[in-house]
Amino acid sequence: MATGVGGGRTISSTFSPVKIWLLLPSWLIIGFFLALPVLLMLVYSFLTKEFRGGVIWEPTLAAYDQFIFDRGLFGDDPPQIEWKYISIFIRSILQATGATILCLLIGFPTAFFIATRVDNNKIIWLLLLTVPYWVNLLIRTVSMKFLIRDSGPLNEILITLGLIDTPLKLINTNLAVQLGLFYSYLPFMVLPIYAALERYNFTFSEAASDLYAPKWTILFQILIPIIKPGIIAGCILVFVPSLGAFLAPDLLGGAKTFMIGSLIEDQFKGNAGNWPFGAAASMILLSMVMIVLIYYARAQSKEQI
Amino acid sequence: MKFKTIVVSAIFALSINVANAGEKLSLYHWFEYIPQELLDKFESETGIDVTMDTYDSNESLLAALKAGKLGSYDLAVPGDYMVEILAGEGMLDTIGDGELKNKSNIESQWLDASFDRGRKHSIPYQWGSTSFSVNRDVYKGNINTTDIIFNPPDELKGKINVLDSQGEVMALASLHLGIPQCSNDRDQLKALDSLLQSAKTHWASFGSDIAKDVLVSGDVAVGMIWNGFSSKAREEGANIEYSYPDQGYVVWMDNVVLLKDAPNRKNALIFMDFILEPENAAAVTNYAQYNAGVKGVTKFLEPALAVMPENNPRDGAGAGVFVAVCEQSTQEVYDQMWTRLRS
Amino acid sequence: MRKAFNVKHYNGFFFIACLCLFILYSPLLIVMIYSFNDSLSITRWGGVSLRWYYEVFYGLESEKFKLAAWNSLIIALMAATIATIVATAASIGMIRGGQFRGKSASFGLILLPIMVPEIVTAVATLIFFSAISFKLGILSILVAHIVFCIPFAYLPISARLQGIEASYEEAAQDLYANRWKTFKHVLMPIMGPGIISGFLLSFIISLDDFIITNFVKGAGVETLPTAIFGAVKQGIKPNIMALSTLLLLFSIFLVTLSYVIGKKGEDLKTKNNKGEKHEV
Amino acid sequence: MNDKKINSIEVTNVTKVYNTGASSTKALKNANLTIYDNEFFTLLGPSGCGKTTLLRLIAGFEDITEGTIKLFNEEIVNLPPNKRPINTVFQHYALFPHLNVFENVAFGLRRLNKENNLIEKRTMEVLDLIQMKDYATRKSNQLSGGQQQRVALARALAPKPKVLLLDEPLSALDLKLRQAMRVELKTLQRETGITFVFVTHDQDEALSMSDRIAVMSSGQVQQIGKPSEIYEYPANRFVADFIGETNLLNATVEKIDGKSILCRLPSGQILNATSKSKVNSGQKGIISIRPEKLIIKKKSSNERDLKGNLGQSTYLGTDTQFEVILGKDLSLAIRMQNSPLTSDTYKLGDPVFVSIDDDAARFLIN
Repeated sequence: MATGVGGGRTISSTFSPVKIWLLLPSWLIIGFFLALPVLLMLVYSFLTKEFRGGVIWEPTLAAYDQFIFDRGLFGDDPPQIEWKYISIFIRSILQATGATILCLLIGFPTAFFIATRVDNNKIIWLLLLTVPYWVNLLIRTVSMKFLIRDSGPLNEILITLGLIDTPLKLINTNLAVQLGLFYSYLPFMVLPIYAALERYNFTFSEAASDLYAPKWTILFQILIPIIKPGIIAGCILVFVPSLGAFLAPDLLGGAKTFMIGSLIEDQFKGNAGNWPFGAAASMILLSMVMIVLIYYARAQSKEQI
Repeated sequence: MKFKTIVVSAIFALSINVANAGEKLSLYHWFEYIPQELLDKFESETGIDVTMDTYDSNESLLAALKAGKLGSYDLAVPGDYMVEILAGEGMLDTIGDGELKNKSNIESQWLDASFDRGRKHSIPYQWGSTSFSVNRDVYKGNINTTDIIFNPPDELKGKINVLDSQGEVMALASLHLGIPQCSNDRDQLKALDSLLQSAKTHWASFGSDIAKDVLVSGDVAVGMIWNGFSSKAREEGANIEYSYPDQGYVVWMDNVVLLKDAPNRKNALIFMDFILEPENAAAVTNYAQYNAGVKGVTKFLEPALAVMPENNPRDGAGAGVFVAVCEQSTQEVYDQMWTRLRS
Repeated sequence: MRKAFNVKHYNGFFFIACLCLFILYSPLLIVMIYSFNDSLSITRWGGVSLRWYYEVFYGLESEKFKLAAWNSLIIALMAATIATIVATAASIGMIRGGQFRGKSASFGLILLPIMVPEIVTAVATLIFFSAISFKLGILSILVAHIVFCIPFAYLPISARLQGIEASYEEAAQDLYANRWKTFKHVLMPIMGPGIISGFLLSFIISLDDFIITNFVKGAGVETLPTAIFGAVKQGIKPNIMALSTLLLLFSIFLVTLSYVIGKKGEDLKTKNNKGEKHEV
Repeated sequence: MNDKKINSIEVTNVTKVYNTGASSTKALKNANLTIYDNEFFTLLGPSGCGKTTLLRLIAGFEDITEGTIKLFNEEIVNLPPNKRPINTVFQHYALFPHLNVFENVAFGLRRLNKENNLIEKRTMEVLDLIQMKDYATRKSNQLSGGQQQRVALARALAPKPKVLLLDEPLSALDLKLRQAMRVELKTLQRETGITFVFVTHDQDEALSMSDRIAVMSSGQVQQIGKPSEIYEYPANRFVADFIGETNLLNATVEKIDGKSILCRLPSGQILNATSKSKVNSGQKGIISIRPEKLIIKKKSSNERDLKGNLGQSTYLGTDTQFEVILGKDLSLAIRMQNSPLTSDTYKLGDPVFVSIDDDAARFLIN
């Protein structure tokens, strides 16, 4: 390496001296209009709730207490573990996991199929995949709702074809929510995997095949381990937004069973009006997402070493 | 450079948007509750530009105002009990004597309302009832009982939509149990809680804005709904019947209120006067199919409204009751129940 | 080549890819078909008609939608422009700034808007605006959009910059260009594709945003997504289906156009390269 | 030193430290050198020796940690690169991909705010100089490697810099082109009269083009001198080993006899060597002997001849390289020109004698 000492020469003498000024606008904007608000939420989560919405500036752990302990309808029963909110979180995690798996099961073969096309067809397939995403997420979700409703076109077609007798019950089910999440975030799965496959050297597969490996063994023992970073990136890109998703559960799940997103929304916009509790739920959701991301970043940097 | 031109023109356009300081009125209203034609008429008569946002429950109106929207709107249209709550929260402005020239148009029975003594903050908008409608193709039995919602027959289980509105659901449930609203009796509250918990297992969805659509599309067979909304659903092709149960039903009155810190207070008063004109009040009634609280609307009303079943309680139906405003301790238990119910 | 030995071919993957497209398109196609339905009711078929398209342009709600579309466009344009400028500066600071204390913290801060769940961002921003008495209106939407557009602009721009050798800037400076001239005449043109895709990405993200906008929008200010949400919350109506169809066709048109332009450019390039080879 | 020469660049006590996170690396340690005006000066050394760092410090791309750099007696350390009348030819040329050849070459002139017709005139003049006039409207990605190289050269020459820095400009070219460019570069330097500072790790390039060479290793200047000086009289073990091939033998000074130094090898044999440094009797050091200065014989004619057995021989076309094993862990590489006589004369294991040219062995103290 002719550049030698000092590592990569990405330091540019041209802009390095003014980097602070270049970074300052983004720091200020994001710091003031996002980091600060999130900190405010953190503070709110430790304040006392005001009757009919708002906060009173008296520190308390009531919001977190409410999250974890059930003190009965009147608040004076001996505390028991409150499963309601924990189960909302667990349900949301399961829901997001389900959507991630669904995306992976369909997204991986699709990405693989696209990556193995010739260049021109590749672009066409990629375009076909991304065109629906130019249409607003809301419209897509509502279209999905329209399609799968009890007396909707899907059921009508299936009944007309004689495949089913009674309409499939899809709307207001978990499956519908997962379908909606899948529909919302599929490209986030396909594109990173596709990018990883583009860099994958298929001679590895051929070498394995030369060494008597059957095709599916090649897939699981050679290809997937090598492109794993792409797959993990895709999973995170689907999982994280699914966790806090609001539209799909609200429109397709009938809003009867809460997900984290609707639980938080309800504290600020709906009937509940318990700001500290909404703030606490936000902070718990945020820390879950951060744990996933930090874990990912750690794994990523380990891999680089 | 083209790019620069676009940016500059965008900034220009935006500044026009901001700087366009003509006469304005900012309305916070229920969804699907005022005909666009009426707003157009107001605009052409007064030259005041109306912008309108919508909400779907009294509680979400309160939440939005609490969360920083107070000061952006001139007028809102809360239901009876919410007028009382908003006034208690200090979110309403007072209408001075003589500020409304059409105040005398208010029907005498609504001139002094329990939720707004002397009509200091509000004028009547529409009144009606909240109960439920049943799809008669699905269920042919007796629908004159709140059991349909809270203890449904097998045919209707899992096919029920309930309004996402705490006040009305609590009131109807209290009627079902025959207990007073806002009771602070622990046993009664516990009974109320367990009723809701058991009923919830039979409910398909919560939603106010979807209340009509789910009945029309057939997604559900029973829907808790407002009477006028139900008749619109019927007109759109749903074979449904609105129930006036034996146990009683909820009556309500929506009112136009003057919000505190209204940016266009003067225009708000002009709009209130406009709504109090019999012809205009009738236009709302013709559209939403409830009842106006204004004198002299009859000659402007469509005749069909008078005879429509949703507007005429059957003989022997229970009494209609307003949603009560509970004291804080009871309300907090209600909130707790509601949260358990919704999550 | 016999398929059984082709490591690039797995049975069933083609089927899944088609299934994938089917799932993506069937709701939109159904909506497209029903947008031509003459009937007022969405559940019954009443013959083919264009009345809902007429409704989109001239109907009662058309004014509202036009204004909302205009707001969306203006906000997306401005948010994407500002975010792109800020993100370009930030990319240069991060990628060309070498190692410095707090670099990963800075990276984290720039990507924070992607990492924080949307609903949390929405609520936090609303509470914050209300706490500092920032009046909700078109400006509050713009500010919120700029914030979450920055990382979406930053990612493609910094990726592009990472692939550019620092020697270009050094060469420019060596040839008597000062910092600004170096950026204007050398770095910016070379970063061009990254800046454009950063701009486009943030533009689309802004255009598509619903949740955050819905929280921070002021009285009477609607963007296209919030206006559509207001209309579809009560159930999808035929005029919304017509609108969706138009939006879909518009995006297909745009995507096809960019594909054709891109392809033309590529063809030109390869032709020139071939010409060169002959001469050498 | 010759006093008539004008100092173009003076590097005095220059130290450069890179800080990467917690660790820091010293890329240059107290480097000193003087480059004369109108000279083809080469910085030669293996990768990581600090030669590129030194070049970048002269160009102004890096901040100096300690020391000073003067250009025609003026301190330039605090000037940014765009204020230094020094231009650089980059290793991978760094031709601006969005500009055509003409605009690339005109770039510096434009930044200097020259008049348009002046820019055009000078640009075409330089393009003509490197025979690239016909390619003025091409984009850089439509040029071959050699053409890109010329354009990079033209671009750096166009503003008439006082010093031209070249950072391994030939490394990306193939062998034939590289050899042709050596001649061309040397000619260009002579014609333009500009000081060239050339960085390379290729000793052939350095030896064939330079007026003077500075050999560098681990951030330090090891030796500065004319190519022949460097080759014939390496200052130390590193220079001897790095430039050309050599045999390095441990030795102890036995006796000093005027210019000639008698040294004893570990095997007990005595060698006659010279040295440029001061040596004392009994001093330990290294003897360097170039392979081509050794001759293999079957019979000894001189008592100083070394005795050994023939090891591997490698046929190299013009030469053959032999290995002669003198003892345990001690062998010599010997290169002899091929002739019909030498071929097949020697066989593996044959006992042979090695005679050393007078003045071929150099005693190095480190």
